[in-house]
Amino acid sequence: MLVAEDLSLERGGRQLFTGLSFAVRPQQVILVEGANGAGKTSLIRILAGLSRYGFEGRVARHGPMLYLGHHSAVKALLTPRENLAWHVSGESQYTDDEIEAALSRVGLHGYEDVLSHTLSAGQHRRVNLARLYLSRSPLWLLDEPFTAIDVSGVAELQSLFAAHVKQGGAVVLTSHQALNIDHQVSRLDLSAGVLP
Amino acid sequence: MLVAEDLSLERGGRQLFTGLSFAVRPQQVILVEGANGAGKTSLIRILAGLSRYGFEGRVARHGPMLYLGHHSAVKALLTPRENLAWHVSGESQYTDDEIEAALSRVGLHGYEDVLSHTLSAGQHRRVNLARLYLSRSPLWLLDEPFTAIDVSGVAELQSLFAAHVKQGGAVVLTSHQALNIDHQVSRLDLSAGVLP
Amino acid sequence: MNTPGTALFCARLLRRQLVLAARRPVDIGNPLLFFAMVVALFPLGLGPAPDTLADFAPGILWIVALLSNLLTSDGVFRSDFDDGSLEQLLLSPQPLYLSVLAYVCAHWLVTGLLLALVSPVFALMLNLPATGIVALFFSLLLGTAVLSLVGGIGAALTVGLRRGGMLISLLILPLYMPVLIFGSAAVKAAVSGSPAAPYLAILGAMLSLAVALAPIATAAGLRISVDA
Amino acid sequence: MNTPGTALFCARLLRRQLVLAARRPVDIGNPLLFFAMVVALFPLGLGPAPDTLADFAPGILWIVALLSNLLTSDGVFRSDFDDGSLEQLLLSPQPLYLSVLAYVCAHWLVTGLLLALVSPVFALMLNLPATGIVALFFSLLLGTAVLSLVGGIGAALTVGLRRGGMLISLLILPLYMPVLIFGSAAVKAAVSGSPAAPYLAILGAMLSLAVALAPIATAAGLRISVDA
Amino acid sequence: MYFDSFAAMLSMDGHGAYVWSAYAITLVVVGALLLVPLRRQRRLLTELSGELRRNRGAPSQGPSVKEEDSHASGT
Amino acid sequence: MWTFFHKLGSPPWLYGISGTILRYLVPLTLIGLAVGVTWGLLFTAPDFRQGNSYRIIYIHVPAAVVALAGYYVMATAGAVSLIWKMKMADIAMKACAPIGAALTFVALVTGAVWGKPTWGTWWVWDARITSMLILLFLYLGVIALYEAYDNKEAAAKACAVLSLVGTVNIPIIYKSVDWWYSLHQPASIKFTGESTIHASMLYPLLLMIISFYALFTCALLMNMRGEMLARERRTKWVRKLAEDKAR
Ligand code: HEM
Ligand SMILES: Nc1ncnc2c1ncn2[C@@H]1O[C@H](COP(=O)(O)OP(=O)(O)OP(=O)(O)O)[C@@H](O)[C@H]1O
Ligand SMILES: Nc1ncnc2c1ncn2[C@@H]1O[C@H](COP(=O)(O)OP(=O)(O)OP(=O)(O)O)[C@@H](O)[C@H]1O
Ligand SMILES: [Mg+2]
Ligand SMILES: [Mg+2]
Repeated sequence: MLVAEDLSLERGGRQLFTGLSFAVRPQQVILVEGANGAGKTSLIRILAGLSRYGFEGRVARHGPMLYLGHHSAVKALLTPRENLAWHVSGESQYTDDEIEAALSRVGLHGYEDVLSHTLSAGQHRRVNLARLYLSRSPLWLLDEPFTAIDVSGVAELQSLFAAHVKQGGAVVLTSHQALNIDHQVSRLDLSAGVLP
Repeated sequence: MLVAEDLSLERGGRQLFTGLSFAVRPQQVILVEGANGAGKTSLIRILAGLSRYGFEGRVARHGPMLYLGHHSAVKALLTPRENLAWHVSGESQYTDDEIEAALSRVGLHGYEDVLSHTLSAGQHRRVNLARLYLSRSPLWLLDEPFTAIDVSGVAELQSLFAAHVKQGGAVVLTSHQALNIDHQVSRLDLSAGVLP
Repeated sequence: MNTPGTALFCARLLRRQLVLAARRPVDIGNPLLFFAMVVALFPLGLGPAPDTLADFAPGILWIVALLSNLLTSDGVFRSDFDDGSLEQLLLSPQPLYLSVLAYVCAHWLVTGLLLALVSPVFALMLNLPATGIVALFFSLLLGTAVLSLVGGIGAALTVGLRRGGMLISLLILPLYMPVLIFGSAAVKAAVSGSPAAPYLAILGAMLSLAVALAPIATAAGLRISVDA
Repeated sequence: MNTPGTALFCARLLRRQLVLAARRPVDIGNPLLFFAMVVALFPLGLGPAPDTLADFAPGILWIVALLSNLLTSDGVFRSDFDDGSLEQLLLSPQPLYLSVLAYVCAHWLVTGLLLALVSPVFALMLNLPATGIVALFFSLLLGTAVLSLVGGIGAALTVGLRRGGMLISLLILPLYMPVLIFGSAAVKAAVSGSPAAPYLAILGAMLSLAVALAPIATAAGLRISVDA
Repeated sequence: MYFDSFAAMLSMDGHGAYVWSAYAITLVVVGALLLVPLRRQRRLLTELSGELRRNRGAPSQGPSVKEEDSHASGT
Repeated sequence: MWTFFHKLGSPPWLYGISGTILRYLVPLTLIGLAVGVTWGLLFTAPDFRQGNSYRIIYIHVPAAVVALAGYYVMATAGAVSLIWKMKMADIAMKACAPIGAALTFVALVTGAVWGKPTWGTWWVWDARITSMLILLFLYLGVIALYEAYDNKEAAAKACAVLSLVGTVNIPIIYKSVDWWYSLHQPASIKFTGESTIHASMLYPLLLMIISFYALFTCALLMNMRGEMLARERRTKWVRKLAEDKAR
């Protein structure tokens, strides 16, 4: 689904990674690990095609992909329902019921129609994560998806990842929390980072 | 150090908490718990005195306090050194060495003089957390201090909290991660939130 | 996977932008009020003598319309950049050219079109002769569309800069100038009794050129901004 | 615990703001360039007859200075609000009145003062008679300080708004108008040979009033904005 | 009565259009000034009484978040 | 005295008493307006210089006078709300703004409509007219600021600050504009002087001014009642009202 060849990145005079080659295949969960500043976010953005300059190597992607980054892409003045409908509208057609169901899945039942800026930090991110329940993209690139999410939310998301890969999808994610997925997890360690 | 009496808060038609009374005394670690949207952030802001309208009850604070919220208060165009120096300047006088030492403690050694917007998400937050190493305020109010911090960073912070309370300080914090502090932790559960 | 039709997607984008604008009625009303207040500044600064004001009215109205457009252009992509929506737009399988057009179109609807609609009132306040008002309306209608398109380029190029701020004005003001010249010339011509049509035709030609080219530049600018 | 002296704290705040401004030279240069370009727009929009331009030069220069100030006022507290620095300022044990004064002072140094310094150049471009230039300089020096102080109130009241948009211009333009009137009157008086001092004295009086009262309103506005 | 005829009253020596339009605009604005708050108040009370009636049907008087449906399990 | 102040701060009491007041004041106002308008329009002689167009005075002047006074009412309420943190003052302040804006608008529009036959132009940059326009902007600013805040309590505080700042500025604006106008000779435009007004024109005018003040009071109370209900919708007394209505 995605092949990265010989990726090297230098940022601010430090070599974050060199000669990084790997492939993402169906049914894989890849956890990108590393201390703060190791280059996880930079790597994910390169894989997603958002960074196109300043690194060496090649990335080849096949098929559609879903990327969720540090920013939640949730507009404060739209309701969760409108936000989600807009997010998925570029990709495919969904009925109103499907959208409502996805919002319920992330625990926003009853919050569908308030303006998003009244939501708490975690609820805000959940609006964005609801896309995962609707996505038909096989490849997911997720940068710290568990940020601000409470314990039960993290568990739900992990079982969603397991279900997704079992259906032939693949997930590349970064996280500082331990994964507890009912599926084999490959680890990609970027070490280094801020701490010696 | 802080006494909260009969706090009630209604937000968006939901009662987040009612009749909440508690006191924060020296040597206490209070973990405010609750699902996403339970009202943790709202509570902490009320305790800090940042929210002054829209709630009922009284909060009395004695002595200085340090509040770190969701926003990192780190200016992108200042270096970590300048940021930290500015943050602590309202409170007390520190030498340059003390500031450098604090930055080292949070793993930013070597990053003291780059502009903060080149830092990674976790490093960014660490600039702010470095205040804790300099603070002489006995009472700390921390809203999700572990966001974006890597595993070893979380461990470091927790031992800092333990040291602080052992010296007679107090910490009120929210977190979705398990605390693993070498000290007794009182829990304040705000339950409810998004889940029934 | 069947991606929805591009036309549908653009219609949705347009609607989203308009909904966002409607949720901030202040934002819609503001260019108008800004227009009104800056128009009021001129008599205060220049002196209230009615005849000189009337002489300058075409120029003043056009300059203020241009400033009003300039100030709002900055925000076209700003909030979408800040909250990550723009990244998502770039990754979506829809042609960026048309999405950009939808953004610009929404911007024009809530600034240029409204400005053109209310301009007669302000024209009266500055004693613009009645013969000039129709020309003013149409020149603003066409001209502000060009301004919005060009402003989009500036907005796209500066949105990723850590506080580009007013840099946009530096970038796009020179591009605005031809529009200003022909726009105010159209009104002046109408006031003095000669036909305004040739000038309007030139504005129309500029508009077609801008519709064809500006979104390409804007799209390129957005890709660069998101990358940086 | 010994909190550092308030004077020291304000000096630091001022230095921080200036360092931040210096790290974005674009932001410093921009009001000037905006000034230059809008001054250049006027001959284009109004027609270049030199004598009428000279007649209107005082008004035009003052209007542009005012707009330039207006545009930058919006940002005085914006980034500090967005990244949480403002919360921290409110919680710090220092008097907010003086902190606000430091913010406004920094803003004035990088906009008003600079504008006043470069204004003679633009005055020459608009054929302002040499006799008016000294009055222009001093009226800008005093007047922009009032504008910065008043602009701070608007900035504080709107900084927390998700739907603020250009609201600030609506709030503070009416308050700017007296300054515009006396500022341009001072220059006109000087050009026509009468003494500009009475007008400058009035501007000075406005400045003292603004220094005394505006920071109070600004501080109250900031507390409200952080709360909302 | 100053005017001799209805027509004279309407035309007011050629100033009728101005005078009457000024009065008409004022009438509209003043009418809105009184009617808008009145309608708002009525609507609020109606809304509230509806809400109360609905709540009387449902015994629970808890926080006004809708009850979870059985299919909607939270995250 | 103190208890009265206390009562004034209590929504149920104010709601009740304002209902009683309105029951009498609204009909009185409407009668006053109707009598004044008929008198002014039909039963006075035309002005010897302006002819019949002067009849606009019966709405123009009252609107202008009350619009100006309204700003001071608003600012006073704002000051009370900031100093004594009285919720009712918040509500009163918020309620003043749309009324003041509407009356300012009426003064401007009727003035413009009047200007066309008398001066031959819709608009001149006269001191009084310009400062009236600025007054409209000040009102609109307060309304827009209130609408822009989500937290209405914070919105009211912010508006209070703004309207207080505006009070300092209204005299300054008026003085400066007045003074600015006197620099340039006006293009043969003059207001009809106050003193020239004939008694037969004065009485209906006075009646209209009084009626407009009453109108302002009515609209103010009605707006406040609506706002009170909206803010206190969860309290017992509002629920009781709603229940009475449901029956
Ligand atoms: C848009 C244009 C106009 C505006 C904004 C305006 C505004 C005002 C204002 C603010 C007042 C003062 C009330 C007070 O001082 O207490 C006033 C009074 C008055 N206006 Fe106008 N006016 C306008 C046009 C006109 C015109 C065209 C006429 C008639 C030729 C006129 C005749 C008067 C008269 C007779 C008074 C009362 C005089 C007095 O009390 O000193 N106005 N107007
Ligand atoms: N524009 C830039 N200029 C210079 N250095 C940069 C720039 N952007 C990022 N860096 C550096 O690249 C490194 C990696 O950043 P990145 O955001 O990829 O880290 P990360 O692994 O995601 O860390 P975190 O766990 O904190 O999110 C950091 O050390 C940072 O200082
Ligand atoms: N301005 C507002 N208007 C209406 N409701 C609000 C507003 N601000 C917050 N809320 C509501 O208050 C609740 C609590 O928010 P808060 O941010 O305190 O939650 P939290 O416990 O910190 O959650 P998280 O774990 O996600 O950070 C949320 O349900 C939110 O919808
Ligand atoms: Mg990262
Ligand atoms: Mg929170």
